[in-house]
Amino acid sequence: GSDPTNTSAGSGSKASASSSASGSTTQPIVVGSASFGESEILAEIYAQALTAKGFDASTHLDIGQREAYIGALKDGSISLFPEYTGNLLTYFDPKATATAPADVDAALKAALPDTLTTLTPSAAEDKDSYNVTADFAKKNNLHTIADLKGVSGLSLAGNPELKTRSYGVPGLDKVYGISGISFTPISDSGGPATVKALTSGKVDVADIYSTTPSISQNHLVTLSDPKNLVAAQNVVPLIRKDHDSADVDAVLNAVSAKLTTASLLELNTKFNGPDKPKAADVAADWLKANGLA
Amino acid sequence: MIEYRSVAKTFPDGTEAVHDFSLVLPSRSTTVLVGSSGCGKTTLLRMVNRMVDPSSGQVLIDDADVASRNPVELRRSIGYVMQHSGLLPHRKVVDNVATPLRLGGVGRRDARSRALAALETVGLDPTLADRYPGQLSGGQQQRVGVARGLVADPNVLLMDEPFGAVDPIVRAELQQELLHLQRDLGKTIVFVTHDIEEAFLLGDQVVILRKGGEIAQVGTPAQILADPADEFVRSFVGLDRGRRTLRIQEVDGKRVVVDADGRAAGVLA
Amino acid sequence: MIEYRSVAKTFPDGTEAVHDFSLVLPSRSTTVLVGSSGCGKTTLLRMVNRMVDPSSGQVLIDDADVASRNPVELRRSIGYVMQHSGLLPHRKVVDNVATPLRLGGVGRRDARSRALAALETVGLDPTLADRYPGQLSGGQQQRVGVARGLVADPNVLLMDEPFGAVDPIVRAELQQELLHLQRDLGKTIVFVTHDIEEAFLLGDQVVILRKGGEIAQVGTPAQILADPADEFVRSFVGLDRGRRTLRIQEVDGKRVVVDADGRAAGVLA
Amino acid sequence: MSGISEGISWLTDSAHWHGDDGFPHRIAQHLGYTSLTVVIASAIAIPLGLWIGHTGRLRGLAIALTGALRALPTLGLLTLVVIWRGIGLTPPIVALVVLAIPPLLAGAYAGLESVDRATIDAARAIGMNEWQVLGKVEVPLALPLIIGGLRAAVLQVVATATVAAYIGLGGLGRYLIDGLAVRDYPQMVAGSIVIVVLALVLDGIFAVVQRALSIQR
Amino acid sequence: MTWFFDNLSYIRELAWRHLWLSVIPVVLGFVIALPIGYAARRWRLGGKTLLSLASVLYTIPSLALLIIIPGLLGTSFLDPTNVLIVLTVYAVALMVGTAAGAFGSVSESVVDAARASGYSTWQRIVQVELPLAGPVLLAGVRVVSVSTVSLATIAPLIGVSNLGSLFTDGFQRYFATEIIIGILCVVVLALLLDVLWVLIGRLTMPWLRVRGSR
Ligand SMILES: Nc1ncnc2c1ncn2[C@@H]1O[C@H](COP(=O)(O)OP(=O)(O)OP(=O)(O)O)[C@@H](O)[C@H]1O
Ligand SMILES: Nc1ncnc2c1ncn2[C@@H]1O[C@H](COP(=O)(O)OP(=O)(O)OP(=O)(O)O)[C@@H](O)[C@H]1O
Ligand SMILES: [Mg+2]
Ligand SMILES: [Mg+2]
Repeated sequence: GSDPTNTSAGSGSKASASSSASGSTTQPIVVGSASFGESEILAEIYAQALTAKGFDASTHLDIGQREAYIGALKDGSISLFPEYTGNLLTYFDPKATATAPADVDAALKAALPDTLTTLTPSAAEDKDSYNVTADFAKKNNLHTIADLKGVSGLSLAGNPELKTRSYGVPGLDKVYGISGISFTPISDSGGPATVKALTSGKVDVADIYSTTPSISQNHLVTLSDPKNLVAAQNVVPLIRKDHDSADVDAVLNAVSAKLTTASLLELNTKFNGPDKPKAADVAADWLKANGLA
Repeated sequence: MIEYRSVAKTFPDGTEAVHDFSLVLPSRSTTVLVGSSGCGKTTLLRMVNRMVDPSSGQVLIDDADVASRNPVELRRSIGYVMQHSGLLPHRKVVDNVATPLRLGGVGRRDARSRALAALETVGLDPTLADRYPGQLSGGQQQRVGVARGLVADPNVLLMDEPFGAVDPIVRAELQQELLHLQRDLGKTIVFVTHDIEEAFLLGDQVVILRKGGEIAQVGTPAQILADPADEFVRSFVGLDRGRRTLRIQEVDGKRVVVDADGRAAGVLA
Repeated sequence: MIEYRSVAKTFPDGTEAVHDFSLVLPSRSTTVLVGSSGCGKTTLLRMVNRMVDPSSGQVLIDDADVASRNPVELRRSIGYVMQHSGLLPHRKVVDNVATPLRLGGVGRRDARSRALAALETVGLDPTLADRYPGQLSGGQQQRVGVARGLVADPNVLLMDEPFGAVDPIVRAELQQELLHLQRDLGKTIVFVTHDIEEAFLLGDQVVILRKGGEIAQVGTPAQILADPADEFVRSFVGLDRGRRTLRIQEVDGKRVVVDADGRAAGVLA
Repeated sequence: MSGISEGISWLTDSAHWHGDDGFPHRIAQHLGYTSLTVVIASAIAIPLGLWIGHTGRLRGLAIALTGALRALPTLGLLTLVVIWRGIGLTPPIVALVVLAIPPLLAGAYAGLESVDRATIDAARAIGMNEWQVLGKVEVPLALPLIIGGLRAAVLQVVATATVAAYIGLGGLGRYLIDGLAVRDYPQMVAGSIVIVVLALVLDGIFAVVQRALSIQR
Repeated sequence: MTWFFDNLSYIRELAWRHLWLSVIPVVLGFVIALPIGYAARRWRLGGKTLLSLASVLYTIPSLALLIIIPGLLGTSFLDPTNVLIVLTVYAVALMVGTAAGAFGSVSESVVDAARASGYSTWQRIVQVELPLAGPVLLAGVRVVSVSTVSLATIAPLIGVSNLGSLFTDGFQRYFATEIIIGILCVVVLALLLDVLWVLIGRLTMPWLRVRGSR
């Protein structure tokens, strides 16, 4: 309560209310999240799972910029963060080339700074995916990214970094031989503005995270990626080494084991649903359903 | 001739500036309204060019009710000179003077030459014509104001404390000049002041006002001094304080006229 | 006694406000500096309390050079009354008057009671004490200014056109009151005005100044009127325009004194 | 501080001075958004401000309105309009117009209010009609303050037009958003420097104009 | 609407935090801008330049400033101090000009009268010039306050949540209601704060209330 930076007062007070043998001896864990729903829900899941096992865990949600939350992890303002293997790797090593899940994980472990580590990645994946509208897919007979090669004057929307990253514009050219793309950078991580740009016909293709409910809601077609252009993006707990312990690992690994890509989509759909529930409640329901809390 | 017929003015905020005022102001002469601050002088003056419309009663110019005239047209036909010159600070002196002409539809060149002539009439150096008002002294600005009031050759000239803001020496000069001008031009002048000396100097007819535009006395200066209507007038013109009660004293062989307080007023001719 | 010894003042921008001025101002009497705008009156006045330091020469109060005194201390020991009252708009009337006492270290309660007494001295209703200056009329504000100048009972009182901004009727009242006060208090007053009538009324000694603080004539009012030093003085005091050249006229059976222009000046006793 | 020197070398790298991503093009876009915004905002705010100043009516409303508009967060408006209208020029222009209106409105009505009542009275008294009073007296005399409002509006818009880059448009905001996306700090610093310099230059131009306008009084 | 009531305590907390994230910079900005504005006013030559520089501070993009500040000052990343500093910088930028104008608005003749009554320099600045600059300063504080409340919505970008979080969250969820509620809360907060400044002005400047009541 007295820490003004803690938004999630509910889970914070819950954490301090309960106590058990293992929890009372470790230092408090602050779980951070980025400012999009999935990240917030995952952070809540970690925090509540830890709390349920007696750890003193709280959340600091809604940190808009990766700069800020990586910095916060490094300086100890937060100690745990739900991350994605591929993106995290590119962040620490912009020239990384690994794409397969195991390769990415290995490269990531090597690239991480000394103070941080990642636990076992879950099977759940949420990665950049190239999407087109159903009409556009039908008209151009599109199924895979490779099919885009035949479309002339292609336009693409996505986060600004797509312009320079290996899985973005340069990769489409190098891996699939698609060149001459006009790129519109939209800084909402495949959020509503990007979707709107696609559905309103402003662009032909949009990079949207694969577990975004709007893909199915707008009947978008996700183009498959036979050549593994896009690196694996498995959900993985990123934690400060000084907060890491076998007890913590046990809790988080149990969570990771239950998480699937389908469950991410389900969580996101619920979070974006008509009730607009709180991330904490969505997380609590999932933990209960999976017997983790 | 200007005639007030039972005019009254109550402002929207409830202030009754003029209660019930009737007066005839003869043509080609100067009538001075004098009274202390807030007694309604300005309000009365501005009824003539419809800057203020009376709540009741009429103001007539040459027997025509001003209420029947378009105010903008009316104002263009009447000269108006005010205390703080009211010059437009962003226009050159000559353009300020030419404004009433230009508004009346006179061509640019013609207006300019008439404006220059008007500046000469009020004794201003033509080299000042292309300055901005801010570059003139207070006295010069007042002269420009008078020139602007005269330039369209109006029959009626309204002057609202035109010399109130300049220092006494310049003021005396301006008063003298107005007297000379009026001798030549013979306008119908309504002049407002709160300085009784100025009123006595300039007025053919002097109107001493009480609060609410009530007339305390009307007459020539000498009539008023010789025969003040009541205590208020006596006090207003200074007869009570002894400064109008003069006697003669010998100083350095000259006959100096001093007032009851011993203040020197002048030397006997 | 205040003495100017060959003082001169050139402002940083090069304006030579005072060229070379020497004068003795006797104690317990009123000396009036009179002259037209910009002739250096204010500059001379402010040398006394070191609001202006002379470029050369000295100002002495009771034979001590003011330059040797701390300016803040000096100012606290001298009363100063200015044209626009100079009251602090954010302090109540009584606090304004008490300011010089408070600055001099007098306790709050004591200062307040002396301030109330000073307000009474200048004829102000004590109910006004807890108003702000903005709630008073111009004349009342000037009275407060005088009260503030007097409150610390200074020997020297500097007054810079203190009645210049009020209307003539109130002005005449204030002048009378100052005369009465001075009769009782006997301060050394330096009074600045550009109104020669005021100078003649208030001054024991009148100093007529030309540009640059040059003395045109020093003397009592009667001396100056009877024996003007030169054309400048004649013109300044109005002897040239005939308004000091009086004659007697019969109106309605009274002997009215009129000037050369025929303007009525008063009635012979 | 090394960030700033790296930013300067990014800035002086000739590779960043041509093409669609080059500074000239981005500056042109940025100025384009700025002028479009200021033109629209002026068209709304200045007539309204002149009317309020001239008539003295609705002054309280104008003050409340400028206060409320100032309180409207640019980011919130931007996202809201994006949700309604999708991406494009509309959302940033709407958000920026809202930002630009308060200083323009305040400049216009405060400008007119600053004109000496006696001067306006004199203008009426010598026979000007209301339009002449407004056009020949009030507006010319209020011009320094009106321009002052314009100056403030332009500065704020130049500083805030970076938001256009959030949703796919160009302008100098691109350097900030793109730089941030790929952790290219020198690019961000360079972009910021250009924005600040642009603002300084515009501010200087306005200062000169204002000085020229008030010189004769 | 139901969302608003369901999340009332959350919104209240965000608003509370928004409040102090805004008030502190406004107060600090005021305190810092006062001497700078006074100096700019007195110091004829450099004054104009100082004012220009201050107003240009305002044009440094907030995003850049937010990212740079922790590196520059060694503050921790999620520290609300970063936001406070950035908002204070903008508040100073906006306030310096007003402060200079405010001191300029004090009548020369009153200052002169104060000197003549024997005020020392410090007494004069504190007891005369400062209070008399009050009305213009208050107007300035009101503008700065409203702008700061609005500007503070950028804080969530660096992990300091406040009412601005409702925008990012609403945007992610394609949820206009949340954004609109966010905007309304910001406006209401700004207006409430404005009322506070006006009240403080009334209390500290009683002489203004009676002006014109003559
Ligand atoms: N527009 C107005 N609205 C309300 N009251 C007004 C207005 N104009 C003048 N008054 C009031 O009407 C009364 C008479 O005002 P007016 O200006 O005619 O006086 P005045 O004799 O010219 O005074 P002064 O010598 O101070 O110019 C005053 O009480 C004044 O306050
Ligand atoms: N601080 C100053 N800097 C430069 N010039 C000044 C300053 N103060 C006064 N002057 C100039 O010095 C001359 C004398 O000024 P001063 O104020 O003493 O005149 P004054 O006789 O009091 O005039 P007024 O009757 O208008 O008050 C004027 O030309 C004036 O412009
Ligand atoms: Mg009047
Ligand atoms: Mg003077």
